[in-house]
Amino acid sequence: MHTFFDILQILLIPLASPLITGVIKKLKAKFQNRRGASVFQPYRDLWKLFHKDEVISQDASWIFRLAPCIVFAVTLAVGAIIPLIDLATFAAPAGDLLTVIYISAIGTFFLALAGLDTGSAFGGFGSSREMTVSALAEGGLLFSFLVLALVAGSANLFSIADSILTTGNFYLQPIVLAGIGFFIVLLAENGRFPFDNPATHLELTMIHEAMLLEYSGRRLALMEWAAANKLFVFMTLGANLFFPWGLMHTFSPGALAAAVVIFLLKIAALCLAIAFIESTIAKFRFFRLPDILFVSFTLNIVAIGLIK
Amino acid sequence: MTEFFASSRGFVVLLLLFAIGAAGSLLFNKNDRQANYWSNLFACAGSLWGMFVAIGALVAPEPVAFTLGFSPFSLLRFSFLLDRLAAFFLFVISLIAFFCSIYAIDYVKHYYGKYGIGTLGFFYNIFIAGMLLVASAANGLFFLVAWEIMSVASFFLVIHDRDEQENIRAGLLYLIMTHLGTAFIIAAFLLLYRSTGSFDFSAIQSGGAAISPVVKNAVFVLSLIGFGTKAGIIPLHVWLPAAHPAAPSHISGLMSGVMIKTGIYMMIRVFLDLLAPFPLWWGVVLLIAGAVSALLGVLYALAEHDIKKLLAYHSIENIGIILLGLGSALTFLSLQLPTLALLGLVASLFHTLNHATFKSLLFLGAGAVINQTHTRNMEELGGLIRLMPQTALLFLTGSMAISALPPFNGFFSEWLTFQSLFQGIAATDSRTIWVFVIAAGSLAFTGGLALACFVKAFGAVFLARPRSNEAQHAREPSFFMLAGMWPLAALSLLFGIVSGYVANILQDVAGTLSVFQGFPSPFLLAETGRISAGGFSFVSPPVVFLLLLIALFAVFTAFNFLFFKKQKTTFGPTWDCGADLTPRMEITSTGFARSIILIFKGIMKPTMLKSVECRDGETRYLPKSREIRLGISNIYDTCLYKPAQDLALRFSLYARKMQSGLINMYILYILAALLGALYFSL
Amino acid sequence: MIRLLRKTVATPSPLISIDPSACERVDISVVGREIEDHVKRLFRGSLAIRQVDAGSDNAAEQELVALSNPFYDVERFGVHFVASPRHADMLMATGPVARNMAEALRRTYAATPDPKFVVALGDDAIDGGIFRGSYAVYDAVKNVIPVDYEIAGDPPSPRAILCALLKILETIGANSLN
Amino acid sequence: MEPLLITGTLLLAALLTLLMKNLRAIELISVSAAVAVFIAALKIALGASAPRASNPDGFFSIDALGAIIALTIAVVGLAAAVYSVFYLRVEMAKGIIGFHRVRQYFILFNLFLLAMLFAVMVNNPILMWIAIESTTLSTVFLISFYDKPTALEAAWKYLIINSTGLLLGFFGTLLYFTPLGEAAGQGLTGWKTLAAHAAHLDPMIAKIAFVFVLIGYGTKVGLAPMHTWLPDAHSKAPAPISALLSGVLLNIALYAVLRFKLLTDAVTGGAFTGKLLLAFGLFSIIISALIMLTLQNYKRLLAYSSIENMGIAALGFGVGGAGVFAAILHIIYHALVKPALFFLAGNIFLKYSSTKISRISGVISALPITAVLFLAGFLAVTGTPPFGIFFTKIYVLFACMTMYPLAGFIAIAAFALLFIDFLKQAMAMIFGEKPAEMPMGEISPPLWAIPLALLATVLLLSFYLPEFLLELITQAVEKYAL
Repeated sequence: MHTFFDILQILLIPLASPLITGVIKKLKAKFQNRRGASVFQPYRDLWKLFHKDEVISQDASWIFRLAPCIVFAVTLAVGAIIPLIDLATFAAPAGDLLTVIYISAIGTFFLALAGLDTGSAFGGFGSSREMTVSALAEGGLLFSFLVLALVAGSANLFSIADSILTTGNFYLQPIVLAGIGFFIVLLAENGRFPFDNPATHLELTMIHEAMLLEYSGRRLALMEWAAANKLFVFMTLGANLFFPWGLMHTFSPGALAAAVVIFLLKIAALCLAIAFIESTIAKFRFFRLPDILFVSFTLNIVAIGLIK
Repeated sequence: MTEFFASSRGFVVLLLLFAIGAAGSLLFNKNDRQANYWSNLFACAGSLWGMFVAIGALVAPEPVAFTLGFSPFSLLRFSFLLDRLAAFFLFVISLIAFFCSIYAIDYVKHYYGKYGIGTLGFFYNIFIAGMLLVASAANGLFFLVAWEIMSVASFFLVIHDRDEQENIRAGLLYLIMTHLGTAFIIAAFLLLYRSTGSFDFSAIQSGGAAISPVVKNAVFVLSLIGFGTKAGIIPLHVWLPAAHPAAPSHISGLMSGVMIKTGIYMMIRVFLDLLAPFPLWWGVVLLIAGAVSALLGVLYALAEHDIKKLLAYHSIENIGIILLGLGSALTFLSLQLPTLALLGLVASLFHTLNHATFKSLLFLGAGAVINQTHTRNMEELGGLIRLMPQTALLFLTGSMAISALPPFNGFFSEWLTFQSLFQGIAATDSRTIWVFVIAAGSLAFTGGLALACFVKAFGAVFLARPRSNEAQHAREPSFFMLAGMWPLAALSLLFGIVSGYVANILQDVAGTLSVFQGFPSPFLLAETGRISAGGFSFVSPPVVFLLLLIALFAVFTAFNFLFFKKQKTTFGPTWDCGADLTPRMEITSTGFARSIILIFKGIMKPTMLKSVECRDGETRYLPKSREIRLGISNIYDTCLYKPAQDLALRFSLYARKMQSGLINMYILYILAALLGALYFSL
Repeated sequence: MIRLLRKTVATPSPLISIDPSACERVDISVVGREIEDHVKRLFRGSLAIRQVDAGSDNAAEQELVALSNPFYDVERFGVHFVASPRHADMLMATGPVARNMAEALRRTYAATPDPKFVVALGDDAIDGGIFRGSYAVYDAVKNVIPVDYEIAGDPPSPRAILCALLKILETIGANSLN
Repeated sequence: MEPLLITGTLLLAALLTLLMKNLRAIELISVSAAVAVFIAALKIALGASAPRASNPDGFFSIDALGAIIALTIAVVGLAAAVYSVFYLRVEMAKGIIGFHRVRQYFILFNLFLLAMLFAVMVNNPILMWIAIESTTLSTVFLISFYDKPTALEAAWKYLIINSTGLLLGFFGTLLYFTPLGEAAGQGLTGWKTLAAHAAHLDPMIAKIAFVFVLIGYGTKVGLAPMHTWLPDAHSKAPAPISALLSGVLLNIALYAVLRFKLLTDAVTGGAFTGKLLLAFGLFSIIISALIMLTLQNYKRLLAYSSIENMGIAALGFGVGGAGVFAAILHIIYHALVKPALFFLAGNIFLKYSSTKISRISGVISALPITAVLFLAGFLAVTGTPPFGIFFTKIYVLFACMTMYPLAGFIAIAAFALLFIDFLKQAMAMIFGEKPAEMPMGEISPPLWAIPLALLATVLLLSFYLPEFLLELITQAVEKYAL
């Protein structure tokens, strides 16, 4: 039975992630009083891209060619070691919050290198901005997890979820503060508003997209897919660590059903939140972004102060 | 067998190897080729022997102590102590020196006929031997001798490329700073002598309880400044970014990889071994020093476009990280939490080892690039990944390791450092917690910024198109240079994968210190290669490695061999909205870091110089060239060193007024001195 | 260049002109649904368009932008505009191809991965329109890169563009069936 | 026996030189006289190291410290004699000086050596004073050797200041004779007689006497603020003379002060004299450290370095204990290193014909061996291991630390500053571009072989002290340490 869940754990993230982006797009369209594309549109986009030819810059090296695989593999790896539905999977022994953060940093590293590799001016500043944002987001990300770790007395993600689940919401305020801090980082790391516009066509304001301008065909598909994976991973982390209710402790059909339903509800709520934010505020000027990220960091510091 | 290596005879052989290497290369001074092979082969042999000595001392049940020779000075004893801590540092030094020497065989060839290889080889051997002596000395005076030998030898190595006026200035700065540091160390040892009546470490240790707190604190401050100068703690770091670029690259690798660690070694030795117990604020000071060095170090690295200066600033950053581990160890010890202190110490030792491997790798890689392109300016490099694929891969490995990306070793030591800081937040009272919060916060930002910095460094040097003519004609370095770098890269990965076992060994190393005697319950446990920090957290390096490997392998295979194989791939020019893309349009390393620098402008005080040269002088409509230089004003010079220098100069000029040239005045001085002396004596 | 020329010569009946004036009064949701069906069939549900401005007067751009507004909302049909020709299935070229833009247009074409279609949008792009004969323009997109389809109008309204797009898709479908 | 031999040899050499018309013969006479003196001094040293060998009441009486100083004089004298030969040959070849100047030089050189050795060996304070005064006289003309206005001025200052100082010293010396009473009239009054009566000295008079002696002979030692003659004299004299002045002459004056210190200590206890020596020593170190930072002349640099090193020795004798041991060793090391440096400076001067630091660059290209040796000498004199001055400095510091920690810290700071000064100046000279027209290569082998030998001796002595030397030092420490 466990094997089944293990496989499910590994496959769920990549299989479901395009749907998440589709849902967010759909919700955004609704906010704009549009019908919008189908929630399955991202699957179609990927499917189409996988069937197209590729044009690769003649200046690109193996970094550019291998980066999609690495970036995608990294999201897979991170997806495999976070609590998704089941708290008792094979993935628990791999590591802790630092492992998750730093493994996902590998993806950022190669994404940024790929942006630089072709020598395109857009890719270059895309990388520069991406690294700026992610460097500044790291403090907030780490500290929001640290708040949880301090509450739970363990830095292992499964133990954190487990501990918060079993001890109840005794530390409500710190967790909420850390949750807000984490949400800001989620937006930053995944290139959402107000940090980046995922649907922009203007090269000069791009961050994430600018690094992908050179990609085409199946490598582009892999990159887009990896980005969707990453978003899903972050949403899962947010949903399952800060609000771990519904996670399955021991297997039973009822618990599984409840776990899946509650998980989906949480994700849906997060999608709604992201879509709401993206429809109601404008993208910030680049040099205002650090302020938001420092807000995230500060919130977490306050949260630590509240615990102590 | 191991007993032989870790004995006085084994150590004498070790020193003899370097002595022969040094003497021989001086004798061969006329013949560059012979001098090169002689000095580097003996350095290799010596380092290899050094590794055996270190391993022998590591496995020895008791610390190996012996005294060699005699001296006319009663206080100076050539006494050695190879306990596990010393053995560990001996091992690190020998390991890095071994690979740097292999690298050097081919690297120094470009000095043939230009500068004497004989002197280079002479000082090189002396330098390594000096470092080994520093790590094994057990007498304060003997240590100072070794310390100065190491410093002076490295000074001569720094100024080896002596035709560049800048290198001479760098060497001057280096020796001045290192000598100032030594002055502080001497003061510290003299104070210790005053209190304990001996320069022998063992005597100081046993008399440690009798030292009054005031003296102890003074010794702490003095030796922190003294050793901190060598280690490169901000604001004592100013020599580092100057000296590293000036030195030949294998020397930079050694200096940055291991020499600055001797400062760390002595801090551990003096603070933990000789002076314990100590007040809480020592650890707090170290933590703050570490946090500041780590964060500022990486920020300055970002602002740098000289590849070796960038790496030098990263050394400062990593010293900061090591200090964070050490500082938490001290803090925990004064809070009576020895198990946590052990964790912190293991973190700092592990990071010492790791930084030595990947930083020397990076310097050697940078050396290979500079050797080919004859420039250190990253704005003139680029595109080298096609021309020097192996070097690029090696540099990438080093970059990933230093950016703490798993599964390379940098991650696991940083993980341990984080854990000890987390433990500090979790386990200490409401006042000290904030120190740990600041430390952990700065380490978190440091990690992110280091990643950004190495994206910049690797991207600017190896990716995109070459930005200068020289970069277009680079070639892969020759055999020995690669042979020196590959093992270091392999070690960076290997130390990562087996870091659980390495941490276990380091726990034994740290546990032999006297402060940890009598405390059971090791906090770190490596079962099946996993590192765990008590019940709080763990990470399993092999699992992480396998996870990443399998994920990458699966994706790669599926992508390239299973699905969608029939799509065509064509090559074309880079898309840039139809414009003619020239290498000058690529983002520069300055441009890459600009946004971060501007965000931190409150700390970094950037200076921006814009200059436009126009075709038409009057109307200034048609610019011929534009130049923007983004620099960082050196606040340490302007606020600390320059005023001090000015003060000294002013005093000097006052003093020189005394020498007025008027003989009447001179006679007056004599009479004044006479009257003054009479007045005070009667 | 040679490859391009050879391709130009080799492709039979390269150009299909569509005059969308006929479908002024059709219901766009009906057209859209049909487009959606075609896109699903021909482009696996996703049609990415890169618009190339080759010296246009921005009239056609206005109309294209209007396609994304809530009224037309082409996204719901699986059609979207992308930021790079590398991502595109279809290039929509506008304008009479100013001499300075010709090279950019060629490069855009080269940068687009196969399978790709080029649509010349608006009279300027088809034959230079009111700019025809000027020394500063090449008169038509087809003089620079191979064009597959042309959508007439000065400029075509969004509705007309949609309608024409449907026709184009139908033609592509018919061709691919053959 | 040996003292007589020395005196005779040197007198004879001076006389013969006066009569000779042949340059080679003059050179030969001087060098062989120096060799003979060296052998004699070595014998004295060996003899003095044997317990209870010397007769403390004869005309000549040499104690352990005196033997050490005599030996250093002989060694440096020999080195200087050989160096002078080759140095002056170059100068003659350049046409700067003629045969008569050379003859005059060697006459004065021998007399100078004689005066120095006599001062150390003679067993009477008055005669010692006369000998020291005559060192001044014999060197005045050596300092004004080049007949330039600046050199004459330097010689003039040297004469006036030293004579003034020594006059004060003479007054102090006479004060020590006050308790002698009857004994004063009976022949020559040796140090032993004085020591025997020292206990009867009025404490007030003893203090006044020592102050006068310290200021007086201190002028000759070069302790600040009486040091003012020293930089001028050392920088204007020919290199071998500077070497002798700096390496050994200063030691003799210090030796005189120490002998009077012993007499005073019998009355006042060691603290009084120690504090005075410490104060003047520390002040000398600080002053020289500050002034060296902005010097523009490398021979002056070396001169100030001598002031500093005398300061260290005074500091060591002042604090007593291990400091005395260190100070004696320091005198030995300094007596070898400083001449070596002056010889090397002489080589640089021969090549560049300037003593301005700003005019000198690229020595390492122009004079590779000299440059390397100069660096080594610089490291040695600033107290960098493995050279022994490092240990002596540490010992002085640690003796200081146990008694006056504050003085110790100040001294550490001053040493650091001194190192920086020296480094800065040396780097500016040795590296950089050499003047384009200047030919590469050393001038003649002996010119670098002599300093090399001296430096090698220092390095050897840093790790191995011969038995007799160790014995002498031990004896001296016993006598002078309180």
